[in-house]
Amino acid sequence: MSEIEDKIREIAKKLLEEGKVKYFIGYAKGSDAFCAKPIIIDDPKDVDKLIWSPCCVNNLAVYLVDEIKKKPRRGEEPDLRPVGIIAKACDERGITVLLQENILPRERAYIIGIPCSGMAEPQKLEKLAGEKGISHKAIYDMHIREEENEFSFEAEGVKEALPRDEVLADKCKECFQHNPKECDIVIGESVENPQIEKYVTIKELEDMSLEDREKFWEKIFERCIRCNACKEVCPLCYCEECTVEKAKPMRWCSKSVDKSNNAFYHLMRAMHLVGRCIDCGECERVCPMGIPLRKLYKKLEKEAEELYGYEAGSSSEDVPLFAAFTNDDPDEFE
Amino acid sequence: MLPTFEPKILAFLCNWCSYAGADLAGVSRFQYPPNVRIVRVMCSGRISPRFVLKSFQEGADGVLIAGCHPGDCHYSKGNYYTRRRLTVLGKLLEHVGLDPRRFKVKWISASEGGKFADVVKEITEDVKKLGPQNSLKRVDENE
Amino acid sequence: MEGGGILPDFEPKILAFACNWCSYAGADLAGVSRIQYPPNMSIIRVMCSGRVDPIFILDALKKGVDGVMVLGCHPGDCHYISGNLMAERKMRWTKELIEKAGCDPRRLKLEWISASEGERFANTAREFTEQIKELGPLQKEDKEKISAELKAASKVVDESRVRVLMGKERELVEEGNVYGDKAAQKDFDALMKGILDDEHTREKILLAAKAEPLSIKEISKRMGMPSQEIGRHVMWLRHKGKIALHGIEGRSPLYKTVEVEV
Amino acid sequence: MKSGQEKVGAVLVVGGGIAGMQSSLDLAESGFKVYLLERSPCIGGVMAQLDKTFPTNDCAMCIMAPKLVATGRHPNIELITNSEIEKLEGEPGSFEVTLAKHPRRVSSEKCTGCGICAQECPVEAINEFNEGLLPRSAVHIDYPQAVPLTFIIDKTVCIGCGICEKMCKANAIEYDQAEEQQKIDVGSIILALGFDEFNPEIKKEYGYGIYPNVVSSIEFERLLSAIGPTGGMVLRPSDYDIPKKIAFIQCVGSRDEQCDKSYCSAVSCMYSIKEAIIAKEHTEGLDCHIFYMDIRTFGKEFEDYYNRAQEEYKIGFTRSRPASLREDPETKNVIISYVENGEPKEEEFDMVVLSVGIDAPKDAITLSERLGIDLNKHNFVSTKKFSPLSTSREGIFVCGAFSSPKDIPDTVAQASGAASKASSIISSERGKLVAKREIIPEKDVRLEGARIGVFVCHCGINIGGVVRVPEVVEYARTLPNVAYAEHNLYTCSQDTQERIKEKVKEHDLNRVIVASCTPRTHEPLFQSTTSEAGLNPYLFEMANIRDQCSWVHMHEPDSATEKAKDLVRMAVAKARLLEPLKKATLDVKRNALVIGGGISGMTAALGFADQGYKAYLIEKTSELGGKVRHLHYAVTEENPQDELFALIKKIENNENIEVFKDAELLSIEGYVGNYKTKISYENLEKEIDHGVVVVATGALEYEPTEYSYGEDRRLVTQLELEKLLAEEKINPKNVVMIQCVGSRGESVSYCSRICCTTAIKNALQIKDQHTDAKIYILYRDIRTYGFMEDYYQKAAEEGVVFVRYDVDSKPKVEITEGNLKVSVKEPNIDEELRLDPDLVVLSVAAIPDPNNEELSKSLKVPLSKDGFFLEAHMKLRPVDFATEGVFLCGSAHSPKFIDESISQAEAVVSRACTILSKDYLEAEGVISIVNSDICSGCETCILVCPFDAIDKDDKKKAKVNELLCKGCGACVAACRAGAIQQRCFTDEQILSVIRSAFQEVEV
Repeated sequence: MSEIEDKIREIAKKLLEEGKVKYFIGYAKGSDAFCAKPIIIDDPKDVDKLIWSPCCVNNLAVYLVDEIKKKPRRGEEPDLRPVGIIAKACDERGITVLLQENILPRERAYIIGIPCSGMAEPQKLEKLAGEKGISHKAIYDMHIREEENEFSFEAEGVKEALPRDEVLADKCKECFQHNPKECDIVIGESVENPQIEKYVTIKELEDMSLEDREKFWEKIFERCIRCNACKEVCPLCYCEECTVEKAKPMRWCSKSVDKSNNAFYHLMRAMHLVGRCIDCGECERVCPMGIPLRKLYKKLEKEAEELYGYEAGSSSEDVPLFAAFTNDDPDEFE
Repeated sequence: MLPTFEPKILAFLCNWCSYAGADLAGVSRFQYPPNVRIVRVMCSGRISPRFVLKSFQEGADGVLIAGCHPGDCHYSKGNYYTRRRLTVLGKLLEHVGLDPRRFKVKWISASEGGKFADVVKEITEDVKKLGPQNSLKRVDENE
Repeated sequence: MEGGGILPDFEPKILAFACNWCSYAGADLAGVSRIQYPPNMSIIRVMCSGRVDPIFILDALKKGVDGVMVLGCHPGDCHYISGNLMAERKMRWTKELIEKAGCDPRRLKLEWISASEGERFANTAREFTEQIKELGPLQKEDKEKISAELKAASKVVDESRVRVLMGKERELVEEGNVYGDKAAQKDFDALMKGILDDEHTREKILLAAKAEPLSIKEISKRMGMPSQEIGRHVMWLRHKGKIALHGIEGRSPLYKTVEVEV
Repeated sequence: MKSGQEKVGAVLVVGGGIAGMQSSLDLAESGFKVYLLERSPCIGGVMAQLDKTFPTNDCAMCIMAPKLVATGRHPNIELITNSEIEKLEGEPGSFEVTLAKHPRRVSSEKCTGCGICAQECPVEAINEFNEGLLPRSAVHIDYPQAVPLTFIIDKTVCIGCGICEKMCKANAIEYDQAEEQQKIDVGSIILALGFDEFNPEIKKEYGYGIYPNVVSSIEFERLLSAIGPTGGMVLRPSDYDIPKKIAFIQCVGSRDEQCDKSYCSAVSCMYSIKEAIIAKEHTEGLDCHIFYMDIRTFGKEFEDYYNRAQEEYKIGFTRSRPASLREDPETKNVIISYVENGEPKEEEFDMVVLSVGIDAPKDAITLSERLGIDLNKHNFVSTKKFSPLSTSREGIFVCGAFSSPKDIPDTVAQASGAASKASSIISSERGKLVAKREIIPEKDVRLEGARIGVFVCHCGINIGGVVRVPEVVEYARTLPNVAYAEHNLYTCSQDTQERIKEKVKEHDLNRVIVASCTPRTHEPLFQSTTSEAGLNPYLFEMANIRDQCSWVHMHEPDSATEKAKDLVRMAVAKARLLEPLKKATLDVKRNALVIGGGISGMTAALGFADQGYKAYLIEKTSELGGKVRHLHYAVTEENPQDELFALIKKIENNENIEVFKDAELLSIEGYVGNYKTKISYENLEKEIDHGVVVVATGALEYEPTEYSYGEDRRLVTQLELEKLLAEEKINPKNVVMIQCVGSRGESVSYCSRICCTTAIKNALQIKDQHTDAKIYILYRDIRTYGFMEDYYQKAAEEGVVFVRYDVDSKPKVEITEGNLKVSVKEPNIDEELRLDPDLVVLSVAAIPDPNNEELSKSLKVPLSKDGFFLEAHMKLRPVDFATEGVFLCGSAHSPKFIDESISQAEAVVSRACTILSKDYLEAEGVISIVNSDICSGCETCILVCPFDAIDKDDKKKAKVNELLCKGCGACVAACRAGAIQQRCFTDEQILSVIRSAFQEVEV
C-alpha cells in the first residue's frame, strides 16, 4: 500500500515540477480516518498531502468535468494542459464514458491508474471502530492499511484487524473490473478480476411481486428530499442544465417534493444513465436519505448487458447504447 | 376494481404507418373502445421516455405506442432506436412495480387497421381490469 | 313447411289491417248490415294499405297471430292514388319471406274491399278463417324456432337495401330510374330475389353464430348450404363488423355474431 | 421537328401505376406540367393490390401511400382518371392529344370521399380490386387510400334507385354526366401502362375456375393483405379453412409456347417465394412448396432471399412443371401430378397457387395503333438495347413492364429514366407551364397572445351523426385562447375555405384549428387556406374526430362526443404554442459531378448536358467506355463497339461536358446543392463546385481461382472469349461453358445476373462463326429472364446442349497430357458425363470494386453486405442515396445489362434534375434545431440521425443542416439535455398536449 502512496507522490511531484500537468487531483486524509477526501494540488511542495488507503472510495472523475466546463476569465489565455488524476477501475470507466461522449478531450487528462480490489465503506468502518471501543479523538491520527484479506488499523498502540468483506463497500463486492485500462501510467500490480455473481443487489427485488416492488419503491421515492446530491456527485450528469429540473422552456418535473415528482425525477435520471452508469456508487454514498439508487441503475446495467451485450465504459470507441441498433435486436413488441 | 371505471389511455402514433393504420380502422368502421386519445408524431423515434413517464404522471392509466414495423420506417431507422429505448424503459417501469400491461408498444402498418382496433381493445380491457394507475400519478394539482 | 290437419277446437288468432277509406268502411257496412262472420279476427285501422310495413306482419306472426289480412281499396280507387299498388308489391315479397321463414305463405292474404262491399268483407273474413283453421296454429311445437326464423325474416326487411328496393320497385319498373330507363319486371324480380336470398342467408348465419362461435363448415352443415357460399357471406359480415373472429379450432376459424345495442 | 413549331413544356404520362407516378413526380418537380392519364378510376396500379414487397418484405401500401398523396396533390400534376387516349397529332415537342373522358357520375370537386353513398347502395357487384373475393357496391372506390378519393358509379351494375344522391349531403352525385372529349398539348409522351396478369383459365389442365382451391397468385396476394377479404388470414376458398399445405406452380402463362407466352415473366419466382414466406408468417404450421423450372432470383439480394426461404422458412422446392391438377371431390384438396428425375409422382395439397405470368396490357394493340408505335412479337413495346426507353416514334417514351416484364425497382428506375428522356427534348420549356406560387404577405404573430379559431366539421352525417357537433363547438368556446368557434357541414368545401379566411380577418385570429378528418389527407388543404388568410401555414392544427372518433365509436354518441371534446382541447393546447416557421432556402450549383466513365457514367453525363446542365465526368483510367470496351456482341443485333464509340464521340464534342481521365477523387465537401470537390487528373489538380454527385463506378470481373483457370490458355472467361471471337483467332470444335463461377455462394453469395445470357449470346456467336462447333453449357439455373428467354430457346434449337449440375457436385476440369477434360454429373440421369473440349469458357461473377469502401466513406453513403452501393430504398428509390444530392447507377448498384445501366443512368439524371432545376432548395418546415447554450456536444444526435444532417460547429456544439434534415425527430428523443427541439413537435408542445389530455382546463 504505502509504496503506492510513495509512487503517487513521486509522480505528482515530477508532473507538477515539469509543468506537465495543470494540477493534480488525488486523495488526502479526511476529517476522520474513515474517508479520504479529494484534494487538488498545484504546488509540488504539497504532494505529501496525497495518500492512498482503502478509504479512497470517492470517484474523482467528476472533477474533470468541472475542469472542462470551467470558462477562462475574459482576456485570460485558457490553460489547456492536462490534469493529473488518480483513477481506480470504476473511476476510469467513468472517464472512458466522458471520452466516448466527447466531453473530455483525451489530452486534457493525465490518468494515473491504480488497480484496486475494493475500498472500505466509511460507515462500516466507523461502526466497527465504535464496537472496538476506539475513542473518537484517536480516530484522526489512525492509519488504515490493507493486508491480504484484512483491513488493519492501528492507533494508540492498538492494532485491530477487520475481515475485508465486513468493511468492503457494496459496490466493490459486485465489482468485476479491478484494473483500469485507459491510463497514461499504472501504479501497482494488476489484480485478478474475481468471479463473482453479478447483480446480487437487485436479486431480491427481482424476486418480489409487482405489488411489493411498487410498495418498496413508493416508500423509497417518498423519502427523497431532492437535494440533488446524487446529480452533483455523478461524473456523468454533466448537462449544462438538467432537463429534469429546468423550467425553461418547459418544466418536465416540478421541484416540489412528493412521491410522484420524486419518482419522475429518479426514473428520468435512470433513463439518462442507461448504458452510461459505471456503478461507482457515489450517488448512493452521498445520499443523505439512504436511497438505494444502485438498485435502480444496476437493473438497467443488467438489461443493457443481457439484451444488447453492452457494458458501459468498456471502451471509448463503442457507439453509445441508445445511438446504436442491430436489425435483430430483441423485439418483444410484435 | 371499480365496475364503472373508464380508463384513460394515451397513444403516441407515428405519422406514416400507425397513424395511417388508425385512420384505416376508421375507414373500415372497425369499432373499438373510446378510451384512447391519440397524439401524432412524425416518427416513433421521436418518442422520448419522458413522454411516457409524463403521461403516467399526468394520470394516464395506460400508454400505447405504435410505429412502423422494423424495416418499414419512413425515415429508414427511427423505429430501431425506439425499439431499444422503449424496451429498456419497459423493463425499468416493471422494475419499479408498474404493471407491464399498462405500457404497450406495437408495430402497426398503414394497412393494419384491424390490428390497431384489436390492440386498443386489448389494452383497454387489460387496464380496465387493473383499475386506476396511481403509482406514478401526480398528487398536487397546482402545477 | 308446416303440415295442416284441422284441430277441432282450434280458434285461430287473425289480424286484419284495413285501410281507412275503403276496407274499414266496408267492415263497418258489414256490421251495419248485421252480416255475420267468425269472431277470430281483430281489425287494425290504417290510413292506407300502403302503410302496412312487412315488419308489422312478420312481427304479428312472431307474436302468436296465426294469419294476417291486408285490406285496401281496389286498384284505381286509392285515396292516395297508388298506396294500394305499393302494398300489393310489398306483400308479394312479404309472402316470399314468410315462406323463407318456413311458414305457409297462405297465412298472409291481400284483398281489395271497397266501402260498399260489406258482404265481400264478411266472406273474405270467413274464407280466410277457414283457411287458417285448416293450416292450424302457426306456433305448435317449435315455438322458438319459428319466432327466431320470423325474427330473421323481419331483420331482412329491416336491411336498408331491401327497404330501398321494396319502396322503389314501382318507380323503377313503371316510371324509370334516375337514368330514365325502365327495369323489366322479371329482371327486377331476379335482382330482388337474389338480394332477399343473400340477406336471408346472412341473417340465418348471424342467428346461428349468435349462441356459440361456429366454424364456416359447421354453419354450412346446419344450413345445408355449400361452405364456399357461406364463407363468402361470413367474410362480408366480418367486413361489416357484424360477425367477428372468435378463435381457431383445428384448422377452422370460429366466428361469433357481434351484438350491438343501438 | 418542323421549324416555327412552338415547343410545349408539358408531358403526358399514360398509366397511373407506380411507374406513372414516379415519372410524373420527377417531371413535376423539375419544372414541367404533367397530365397523368389513367384508364381506371384511381391511380396506384397493381402495387396497390400487393400486401408486401420483396426482398425487404416492406408493406406495399406503407411505402406507396406517400407517393400516392404527393402525386394527387402536386400543383403541376393534373390527374385525368377514368379516361383514354383517342387520337394523337403533331410531332415531338408539340403533340396534340385527344382524350376520351368516361363519365364518373360523381363530381370530383364535390365528393369528399366519406363513403356514405357506398354504405347505402343496395347493389353488390363483383369487386375487381379484391379479385372478386369480396363484393362492392355500384358506387365505389377501389381501396381506402385511393387517389383521387372520388367515388365512381359503375353504370353497368347501378340500378339507378337514386339512394346515393339522396344520402350525399355534398350533392356530389351527377347521374347525367356524359362522355367528354379533352384536347391537351404536350411536348412528349411517356407510356407506363404496366401489364395485365395472364388469365390462367387458358391453361385448362390446371383447372383454374373449376377447382375452388386453385387460385391465381394475385388472388392469393389479396388473401395475404390485411385489408383484403379475409383480413390477412390465409383461408382456402372451398371451405374457408386454414390450409396446411400450399403448392405454388411457377410459369403459368410464361415460358410456355402452348399458350403462346414464350418469354419469362421475370418476377414470378420472387413473388412466389415472397407469398410463400408471408403465408408461413401468417399461418403457423403451414407447409409451402414451390414447383419451378428454373429459380430466377437474379436481382439485388434476391439470392439471399431465396436461400432464406429454404433454410429459415423451410420452403420446399421441386424442379418440375406439373402436367395437370385434379381435385379430390371429397376433401376438395388438389392433387398435383408431376415428373421428378424421370419418374412420375403425385402429391396432394390443400390449396394451389398458380404463379401467373405477365401479359401485355389489354389495350396495348389499339393504343399502339393510335400512337403509331411498334410492338414486339409479344405485344410489348419494342425498344433497343442502347435506347431502352425510346419507342419507335420520336417523342414517345416507354417505361416499366410495358416494355418488358420487370420488378418494381427496375420499373421505378425506368420511370425516372423516361422522365429525363421526355423532358430533355423540351428542356428549353422548363418552368414555363408550371403553377407559379404567389407570395401572400404574412402577419407577424410572434408578439401576440394566441387567438384561436376552431372549425368543427359535421362531414355530412359522418361526424354529426355520432358526435354532437354543436356541443363540441360550445365546449371549444370555453377553452382558453379560443377566440372563435363554429361548425360546418363540410369544413373542406370550397365555400368554407373562404369562410375561414373571413373569420380570421373578422376575429383577428392567429391560429386555426379544424376538427374533422385526418391531417394525412387534409392538412395541406387547410394549411394553404391558413396561409391565404395571411397566416403562416404552420399556425394550423388539426383534430381527427372522424377517422379516429365518430367512425370507430358509431354506437357510443356520448363517449364519442366526450372524446371529440378532449381531442379539440388537446389541439388547442398545441395550437397555443405553435410558432410560424420559415423554410430555410439555399441556392444550387447547377452542375453535376459524375464519377466513372463507363456506359452508365457517360449516359448520365450526356443526360445532364441534354437537360442544359454542365457535367464533370471523371474516369480513373485513361479511356472512357468501361466494361463495354470489351463487349463485341450484344445478344440483340446492335454492335456494342459502334454504339460505344458513337457515344464517346457525343461526349467529347459536347461543350456541356468536361471529361477528366486518369482522374482521382481527392476530397469532397459540402452537401446537396453545394459540393466542393478536389480531383487530380493527368497529374494536375482541380477544384470543382457542383450541386449533385453521381456514383457510376461499375463492377469488376471476378478472377477465378477454381477450374484450374490460368493453367491453360484454352481456359478463358466469357470476356476473353469475346475478344478471341472478335479477332477470329479461334476455331473451336468442342466448347464447354461453365456457369456460376464465383457466383451464388462461391466467393460471392449473390447471382451475377448477366452470365446466363452472356454465355448464350457467345454460344450463338460461336455457332454463327463455326456452325459445326459443339457447345455444352453447364448450369445450375438458366436465368434468361424476360424476353431473353427467347435466345435460350434459340440456342437450344441451334443445338447448344444445356447440362444442369447440382451445387454439391460441380463439374471437374482436368488437364491430362495437354488435353482438357470436363466431367459433370447430370442430376436426372445417374451417370457422369465426360467431355473433351478444346475450349472451356468460365462465366465468372461480377464483383464490387474494392475502392467502393473508400468512396462510400468520403461520400457518407452506405454499402450493401455484398460490397455494392446501397440505395435509399430497395423498392422505390433505386438510384437515390438516403443522403440527398448523391445518386448511383449501373453496376455500382449491382450487376446489370447495358440497357439496365442506361435506364438507371437516365433515372439518375431525372432524379438529380429535381434538385438542379430549382431556383433555390427549400428545406422541410418541420426540422430539428439546436439550442447550443444547452448542448454539451456528446454527439449522440449525430450518430442517431438517419440523414447525416447533424454536424458540429466550431464551438463543438451540434448543428443541424436544415437542408438535409427530414424532420423525423429521432435526435430530439436521443438528446438527454433537451438541447435539440423538433419544430411543430417541441417537447413543450407535446408536454402541453399530454397535460391537456387529462386536465379539464389548461393552466
